[in-house]
Amino acid sequence: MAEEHEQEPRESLFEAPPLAEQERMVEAILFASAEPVSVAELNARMPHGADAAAALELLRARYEGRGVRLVKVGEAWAMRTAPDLGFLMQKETVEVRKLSRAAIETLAIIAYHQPVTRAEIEEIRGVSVSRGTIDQLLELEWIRFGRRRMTPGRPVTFVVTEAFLDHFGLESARDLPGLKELRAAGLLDSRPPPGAGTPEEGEEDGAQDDMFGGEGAGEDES
Amino acid sequence: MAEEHEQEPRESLFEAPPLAEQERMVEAILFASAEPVSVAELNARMPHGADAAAALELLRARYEGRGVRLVKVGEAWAMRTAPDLGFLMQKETVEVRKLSRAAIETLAIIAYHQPVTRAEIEEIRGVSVSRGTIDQLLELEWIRFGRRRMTPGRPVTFVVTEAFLDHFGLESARDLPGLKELRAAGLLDSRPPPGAGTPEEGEEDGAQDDMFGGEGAGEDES
Amino acid sequence: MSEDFQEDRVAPVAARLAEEALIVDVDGFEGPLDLLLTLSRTQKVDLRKISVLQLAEQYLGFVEQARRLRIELAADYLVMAAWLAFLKSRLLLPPDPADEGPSGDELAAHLAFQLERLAAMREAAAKLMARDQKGRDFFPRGIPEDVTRVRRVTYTASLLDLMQAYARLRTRDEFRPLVMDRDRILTMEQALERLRGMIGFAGEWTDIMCYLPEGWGGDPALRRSATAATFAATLELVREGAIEIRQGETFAPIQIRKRGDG
Repeated sequence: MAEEHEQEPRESLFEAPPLAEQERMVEAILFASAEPVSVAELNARMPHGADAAAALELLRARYEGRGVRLVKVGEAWAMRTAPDLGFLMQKETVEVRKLSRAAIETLAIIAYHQPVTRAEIEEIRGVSVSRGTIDQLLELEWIRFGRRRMTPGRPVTFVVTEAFLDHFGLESARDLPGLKELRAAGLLDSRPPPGAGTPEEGEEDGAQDDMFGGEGAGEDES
Repeated sequence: MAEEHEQEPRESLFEAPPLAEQERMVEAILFASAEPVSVAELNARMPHGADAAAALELLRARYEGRGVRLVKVGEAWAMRTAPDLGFLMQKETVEVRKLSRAAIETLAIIAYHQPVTRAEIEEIRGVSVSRGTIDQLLELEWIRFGRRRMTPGRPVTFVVTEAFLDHFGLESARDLPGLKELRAAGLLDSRPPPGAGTPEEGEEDGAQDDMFGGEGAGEDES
Repeated sequence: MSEDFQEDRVAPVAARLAEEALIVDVDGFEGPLDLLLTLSRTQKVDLRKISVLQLAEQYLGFVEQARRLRIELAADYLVMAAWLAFLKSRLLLPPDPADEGPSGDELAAHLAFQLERLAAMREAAAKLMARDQKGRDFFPRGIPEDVTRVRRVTYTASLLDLMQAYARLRTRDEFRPLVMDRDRILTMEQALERLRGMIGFAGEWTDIMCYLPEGWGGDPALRRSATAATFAATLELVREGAIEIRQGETFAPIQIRKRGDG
């Protein structure tokens, strides 16, 4: 300690921050850094005259026996959860992937048009819906089977689930913005599709009201 | 997972771990996660009988004044570096897309008036909300759709998200700077222009009071 | 009110310069309310005590000046000017007891409220942005822990992904109407084809309702569509000279039969 204080005036016009403060700095840097940080880099990032090695020693002692530890990785330092608590980390190991385009489109159609049959989904998407896509959405519990449609063949319909609403932060499927709102938010090209005039929009809105008015959506919310 | 269960075959027969141990567990979980973790999730991940809320209190006190702090975000908890050490973090600083004045004002209006419709935002700003402004805020995940307003046209409403609270270091939407003063001054009222039809406006008032009254703001974030 | 006029008259050079700056800067304003708020600042008073009458005159002066300088003002600026002129007359004239509408004072109070609210939201926005922000002033964990013991793959998507997917589908060039709409509609072509096959047997006058396809008579929506299509098809057949059509009176059954000489 005494040594350090004697060194300071020579090194800089400014005094280095107290060691306790340096310890806080090392703590924050190690916490936020995406990679282990070497002592040299710590010194470079901290105010002039700071002694990262000393601060690291203090910090290491402080975290002794805690849920988090200071570990040395090669020549650098990092913070890690205590190994005996690894079993608590299961949740962090979930690998999250983006849904495929086919799946997200299928999901969108179900959300907007529920209850909807597979044939209807294919009609809207213009391509056939693979079994895997529906299975994936079922497995995610974002969709489930609705009532059978009272048309020839009595096809099953699909509707979205509570888990879907939960994931997308919606209070109900009714809160999904309509086409007009999507357009207003700039999510939709404002130019109507070729060959389709304004009635198209009215028709769609009608279809949507119809569908939200009907049994399908209401059922889900209850 | 299986392993853990084998270690503690009859969890409920054992006493919950000592509070100091629970504190370590909460520390490890929060430390490992970049996202806020709710008390419910903490309890779900910790051994049976643990009391995450009590452990959190201890932990919060322990980190008082450190380089890393325990902060509350909505109903969840997270560890964040102390704001006074931000200057050390140039390396970690993420380039934030510069928000336009319109976007900033729109965000503030949504935060203070939530749930709020697009028409209400326009009424307050005196100009139409430009294409892309809402889009940008949605993309940042700072706002989301709330419940539809039960007025003619059933317009969608917007509310702020937990990510918004996290970004601005707010515990809840009630902690927005100056909220109380604004409310006391009546500046958050939805005051209809004189001579305008009253019935629907009345309903709007109701919705708004509801939201800031009690459960509303908190509920949205949970 | 007389006070307001006086204030106006003693407007210092600085204020006049400010007004000229406004003209040059007209593009910088976000609409009439923003402009009014800026103008109100020249009154240098609490927004609650603002003189709306004076503000209206300032605004009208601004619009007048813009016109003189041949600056094109957007329609909403002119709408506001017209409204403020109306408000001004209401404020200056004694109230007409027969008039049912809101009084000038009520309208003025509301405008003052709107300005105060906008100013308050601007201030709130500034306060919000001045807060410590994540990724700038404070930071989350840099290395979220990856304990590779249990690997479970899950899929995610944001609400924006969902909406964009839907938007993409609905704006594709080869837009198709919904099948739901289509399978509840009998087209005229379908009805015509059906009638052509059956008309050979219709020697007697027969109600066209007998020609509805099986299963389309129950559900009102289906019946409506089928009736309309069938009726349109009979008209087409009449035009071709294949059948005759008659209706005894308004709302009576419409009957058809094959043309005798056919």
